[in-house]
Amino acid sequence: MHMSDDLNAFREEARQWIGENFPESLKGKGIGMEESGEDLGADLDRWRERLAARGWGAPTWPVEYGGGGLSQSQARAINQELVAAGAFNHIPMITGMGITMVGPTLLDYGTDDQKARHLPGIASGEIRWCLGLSEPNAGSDLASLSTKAVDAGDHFVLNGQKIWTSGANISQWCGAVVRTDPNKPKRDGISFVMLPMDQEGVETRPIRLIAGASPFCETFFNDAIAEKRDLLGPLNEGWTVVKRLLQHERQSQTGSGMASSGAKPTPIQELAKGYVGTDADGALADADLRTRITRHLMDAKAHGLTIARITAEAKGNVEVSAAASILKNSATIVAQTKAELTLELMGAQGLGWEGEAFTDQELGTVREWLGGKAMSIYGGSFEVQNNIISKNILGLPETTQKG
Amino acid sequence: MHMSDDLNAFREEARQWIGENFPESLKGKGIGMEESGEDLGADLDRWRERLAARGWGAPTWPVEYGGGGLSQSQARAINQELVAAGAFNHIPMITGMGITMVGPTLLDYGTDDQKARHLPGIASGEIRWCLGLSEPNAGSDLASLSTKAVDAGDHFVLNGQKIWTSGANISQWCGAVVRTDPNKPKRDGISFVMLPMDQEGVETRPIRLIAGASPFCETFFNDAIAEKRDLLGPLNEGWTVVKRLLQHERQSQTGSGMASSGAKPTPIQELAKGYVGTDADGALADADLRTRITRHLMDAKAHGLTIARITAEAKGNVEVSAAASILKNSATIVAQTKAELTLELMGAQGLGWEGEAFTDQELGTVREWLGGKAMSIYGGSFEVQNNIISKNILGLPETTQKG
Amino acid sequence: MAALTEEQSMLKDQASAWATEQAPVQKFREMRDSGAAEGFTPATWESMVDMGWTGILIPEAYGGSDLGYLTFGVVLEQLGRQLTASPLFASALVGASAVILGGSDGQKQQLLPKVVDGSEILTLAVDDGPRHAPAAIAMKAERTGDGFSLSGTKHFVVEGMTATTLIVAARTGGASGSMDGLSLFLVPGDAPGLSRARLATVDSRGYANVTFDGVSVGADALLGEADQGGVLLDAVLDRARAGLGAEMLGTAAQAFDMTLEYLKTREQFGRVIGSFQALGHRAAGLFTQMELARSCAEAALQAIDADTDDVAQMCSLSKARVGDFLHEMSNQLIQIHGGIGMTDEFDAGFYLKRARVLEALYGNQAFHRDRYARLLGF
Amino acid sequence: MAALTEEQSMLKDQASAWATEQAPVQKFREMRDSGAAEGFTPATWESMVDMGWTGILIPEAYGGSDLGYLTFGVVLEQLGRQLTASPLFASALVGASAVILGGSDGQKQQLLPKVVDGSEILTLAVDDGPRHAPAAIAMKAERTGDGFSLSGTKHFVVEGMTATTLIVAARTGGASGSMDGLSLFLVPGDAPGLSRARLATVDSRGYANVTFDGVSVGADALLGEADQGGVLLDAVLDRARAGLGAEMLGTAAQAFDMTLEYLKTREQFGRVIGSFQALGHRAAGLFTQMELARSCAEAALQAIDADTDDVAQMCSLSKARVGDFLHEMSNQLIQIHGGIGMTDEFDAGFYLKRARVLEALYGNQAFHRDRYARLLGF
Repeated sequence: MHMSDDLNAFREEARQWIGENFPESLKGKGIGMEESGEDLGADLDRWRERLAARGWGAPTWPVEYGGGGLSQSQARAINQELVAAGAFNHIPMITGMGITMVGPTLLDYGTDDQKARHLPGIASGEIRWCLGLSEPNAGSDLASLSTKAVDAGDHFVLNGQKIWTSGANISQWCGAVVRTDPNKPKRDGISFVMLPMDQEGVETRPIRLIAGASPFCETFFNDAIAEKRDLLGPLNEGWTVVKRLLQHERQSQTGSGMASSGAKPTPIQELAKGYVGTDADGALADADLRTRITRHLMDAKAHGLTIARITAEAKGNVEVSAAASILKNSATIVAQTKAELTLELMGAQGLGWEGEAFTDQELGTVREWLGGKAMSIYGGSFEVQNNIISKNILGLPETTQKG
Repeated sequence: MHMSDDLNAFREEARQWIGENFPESLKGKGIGMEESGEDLGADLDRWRERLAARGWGAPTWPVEYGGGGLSQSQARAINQELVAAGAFNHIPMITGMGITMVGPTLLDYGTDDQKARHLPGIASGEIRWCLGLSEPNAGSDLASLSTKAVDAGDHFVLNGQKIWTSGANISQWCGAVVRTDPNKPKRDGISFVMLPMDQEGVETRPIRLIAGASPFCETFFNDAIAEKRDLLGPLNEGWTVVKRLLQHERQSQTGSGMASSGAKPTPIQELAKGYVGTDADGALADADLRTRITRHLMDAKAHGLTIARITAEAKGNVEVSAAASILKNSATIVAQTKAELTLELMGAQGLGWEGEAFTDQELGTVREWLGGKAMSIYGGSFEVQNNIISKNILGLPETTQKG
Repeated sequence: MAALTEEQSMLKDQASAWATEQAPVQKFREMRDSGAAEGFTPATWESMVDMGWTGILIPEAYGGSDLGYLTFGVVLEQLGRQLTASPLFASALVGASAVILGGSDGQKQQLLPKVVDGSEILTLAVDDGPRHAPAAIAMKAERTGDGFSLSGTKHFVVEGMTATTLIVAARTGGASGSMDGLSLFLVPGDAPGLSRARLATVDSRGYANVTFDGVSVGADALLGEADQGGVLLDAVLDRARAGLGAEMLGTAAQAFDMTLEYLKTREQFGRVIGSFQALGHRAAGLFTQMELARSCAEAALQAIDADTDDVAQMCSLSKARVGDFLHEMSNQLIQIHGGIGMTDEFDAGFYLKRARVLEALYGNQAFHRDRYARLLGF
Repeated sequence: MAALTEEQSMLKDQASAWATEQAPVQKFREMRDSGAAEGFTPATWESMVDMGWTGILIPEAYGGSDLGYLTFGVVLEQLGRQLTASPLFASALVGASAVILGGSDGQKQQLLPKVVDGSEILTLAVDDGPRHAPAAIAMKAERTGDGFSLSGTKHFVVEGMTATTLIVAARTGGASGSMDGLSLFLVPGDAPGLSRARLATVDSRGYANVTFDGVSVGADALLGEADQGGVLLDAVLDRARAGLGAEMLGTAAQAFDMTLEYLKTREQFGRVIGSFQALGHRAAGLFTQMELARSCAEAALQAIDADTDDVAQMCSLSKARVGDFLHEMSNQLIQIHGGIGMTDEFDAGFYLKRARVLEALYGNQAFHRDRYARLLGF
């Protein structure tokens, strides 16, 4: 009761602060609005500065590193109030992997020096981070990576290729997993280093995806340099760091994340009524589609309720939860099904690539549908999550290893 | 063209013979009619004798062994004419595994002596056969069986337990797979023997299933005797015989089998209209169910068309086809889905176990639903068929063996 | 589980221990084999009464403990795990809800204490035909001088053989197809003109078709207002559905646990079968579905307790979503156990048979998907 | 494949070799990258004309080879495998079918030889809105003194940018919602008042919304009888759907082959990924679905050739069943290829994008399930 009263007071305070500080011009907008043609850059930046000053870009991080020093419950309250006000916290988006993955892992494994040097820039939304994890021949099997880092006194020299480095071409820093001892078996001999992207030995090449231009890059290290003081965790024990990173990644993909957009999408059933029409009883005219939309809405509701339930059971402490694999797969199904159903209900209008004949919403649906196919691939594929559930939660034997 | 004319003439001949010989009293009946209370035993037996005399109990077997000496196309024509006349060929049913599995395998691997002694009794419907394959601890993994057969001069002495021996309690003969050399690896050291059931060393115990009484038994061999002249195939090479038996079994479960009943079931959509009602447009009142029934009917039609297509492609020679695993799984889905849908459309009337409150059709639906769950288990489970498709048809690596 | 109160946690442990030790599925098997027409073991039922579970929903003024629906669900889930058969659900949840929500103080005073002490077994008699369709009720309650005369047959009445008072939905106005014009009546089980025909069902419990042949009841038999019973009926049915959601969740969770255990111990091809990836992934998928289903089941119960305005939606969500999981899980229970799962000697068949009855009761998945869509306005 | 005639087998081999060598998916990529508004490469189309594929359905009297729909399907399947883009389907199957089934001898004489030699590109303009619903056509063809005046917009007209003659479905009687009162008209692509708006679609082919602003046509533009066009339209659409079934099968079969190849070669965790049972079983399931889909696709074409009385059922079966398989297969193509499948550099995206267009054309799976049920009377 006491806790809850405190939380309500905090919520009231948050609501008031948002009301006073969130620029009216940004209301109902979200990330991606850069494309709308309106120039909201100055207001966006002002909003970022205010969020950062308050420590609400990373509300649960310690105050000394630019965070808000708040509890998970308080952070959720902020999010809910942002959504309610048509506002958003865009710092997680503009720092790439900074807020969602690098920061939490630095908090877990970083030295005081590393935290002090790296966290404030992330929390304020000024330094964007990318991650160099996957390699062309090591997809789900991350541990078979071959990018090498050779000891050169006070720094390492990196050579190799990374892929799917999201935002590599616009990031200032990169966290990379590299092989520091080629003689040890796969998961040993791996280390995690951090390096600036603005150096001669680093080259990035954007990847064009099926949905068009993408934030993803191939990243090439040719004698790239990472300082030894930017080695995260012990030498040759980088696998532990990577595992934690991936847990944070899963967590960020469970659909329980932060409010990154103030836009309220039209519910799919309303969209469907518009395109498909209704019968005399008000039911969607396409009964077959109606059933599938209903199933989808039930799945979505069940997913949302599960996030709420797991949060309640964990009494607010769900930063790294065993349920993340479940929620990640469930979130993927919900999102991918929604995209397929939206495409279907739009009929021919859901098949546009560009041009005046299609509305922005229609074109956006198609791009989202295509882009969303990656949800079951990245951050540990649907199959890898099932391996994790099977082994780590259910206690069944490992099935990916030989024998 | 020429072939087809011949076939049409044969079909005409078959139609006429059926018209003249099939007892009117049996029209529209089928196996299981014993339970209807009518005493049709004498007519049934007369019809069996006539079928047998004509060689049509096993139409494709050689005439010298009691068969009809006919082609697959002719056999299919007979079946189609039986169905058209509301008639049936019940010899495959009353000989247990005789017509569908034992006979074909004897034709493939038997000595002349074995064929002459065993086939005619099967073809005439007088000798019923069961098969002793599965054991309690060797389900899908048949090769790990442990029933032993020890050489005792002119015969073997069998000890061990078989399970799922269908009709063992009413069969005269049994084909059993046994271990004749315990020192060889799993699939080696296995032999296939045939033995009479009416002997002291054989004991059977019927198994009660979830659908109630069943034809299945546990069968115990305690110093049971099998003559050496009834060893089918070479000693210790019984695995080859078993593989062939299982192929014949799959084939018999593809839904392309013989006409065993002259009863024409009510189409599920008509049944559904009766229980569920229709709307003003004549569409089933439960739109959700209607979609699922439609999907099922499409699956069933696709299954039937696939049997026809594969038959046409093989120009009639499909006795042991690589497609059997596909058809077995497809037949299973069609049958199990139909049972679930029928149960559902009947509402509370589809939940009866016995008694006056439910019609015979309703009670039959429930028993069929329960019994049909075995379709995806016996004769190589759904999963085993997928292993076979994956390995034998698609050429993917083995996944059941270690490493 | 939701974040349970200490009281709920204790009750859960009590119910789990009692069901596992005193009323396990073996007891149900014995009852089935005995062919008992009532469909439950009287001693089992008496124990439940003794433990006070019949009073969980009932206000303290009428002798209950007024702990709410989530608490009742906690108990039902444990009973669902062991397939424990009893009139607890029909009487202390469905019937009691009807009286609590619609009854006059006199009716409450008359019935609720007896529900608590087990001397009354209530049940709801709702459908005129084999498929759940409350709006389609055509059975008439004709007004007579001093009351009503009921004629018609109610199908698949839960605990229909043993109920001492039936809550009967009949039409006093309006036309079949509408929830308007319905009324609910309290009818004593021994009323002249009332007859019961036992239904021997696949789940071996106590159901009856109950026929009313001009059964006369007084004006005081009316539960709530005449012609306004549709809203009350809907509310009662939703509470029933939320209860079934909890029971179904328990039944499915037990089926999952049995299957997981088998995956870990049964060997084929020299390995435990759970090490085959196709089965491991299937188990992972089922576990994911179970977690999602649990959230729906609990949310429906919580919505009732909190009296939110989305109770109807949440109850349809629970019935449909848990129903889908139970359907699939009961099939996989058999499939993964293989031949042994097909034998009557093993318990899997009981779970499969019970599953289909639970799915059908008070609206199957298709019914609730349709209702959910209508509630969302499309 | 069905048991093909020698002629069909030869044509299959010819089409397969030509598509793989002369018009592979790489050609399609180049066409897409060039942004060609017509949505195909003219040289590719000319080759098809030279090979005589435009005449497969056309009677010998009008310069064709009259080989039938199964034969046409054999070719379309091979083109579907390589995503070969051309007006072959719209003109030589859909348009030609309309003229063959409904045209007067004069109309046939005028159009069919030009379809064969490629100087005419026909297409069907059917839907008034973005979803396929022929009965819902509201566009009017008003009778004028000597003919008709057409006004309205037809959506998503296949090869709408290049068609030289459009077969337009419009209402001369009856009301929207009924197939009665429809008529089909032959409208020249350069008729005054006709305008085309290019649709830049996800599959990069040539579609247009075509607007008719009081387009006048003579009485001789009527294809078949006035007001009776519904039956003709249905028959033409069914032929189109059967053709799409064959093309979709080819597209899905190629996606399957690419996936199977990847399963056999891609290594993860020290093994080829096809040795993971979950993927092996998924491949087995997809193969099973492919075999079933193939049977439906071929049966629809054969039913048309044999003029059986279940043509409509079989065509809806084919469109729905092959559509379902293509839908799932195109998703699995991406999923199993993982990251590489998401890149534009790899071809998987082309198959996925084309799949959704093929599914939607002339009725998606839901449309055809509903139609199949209606045809079966429920």
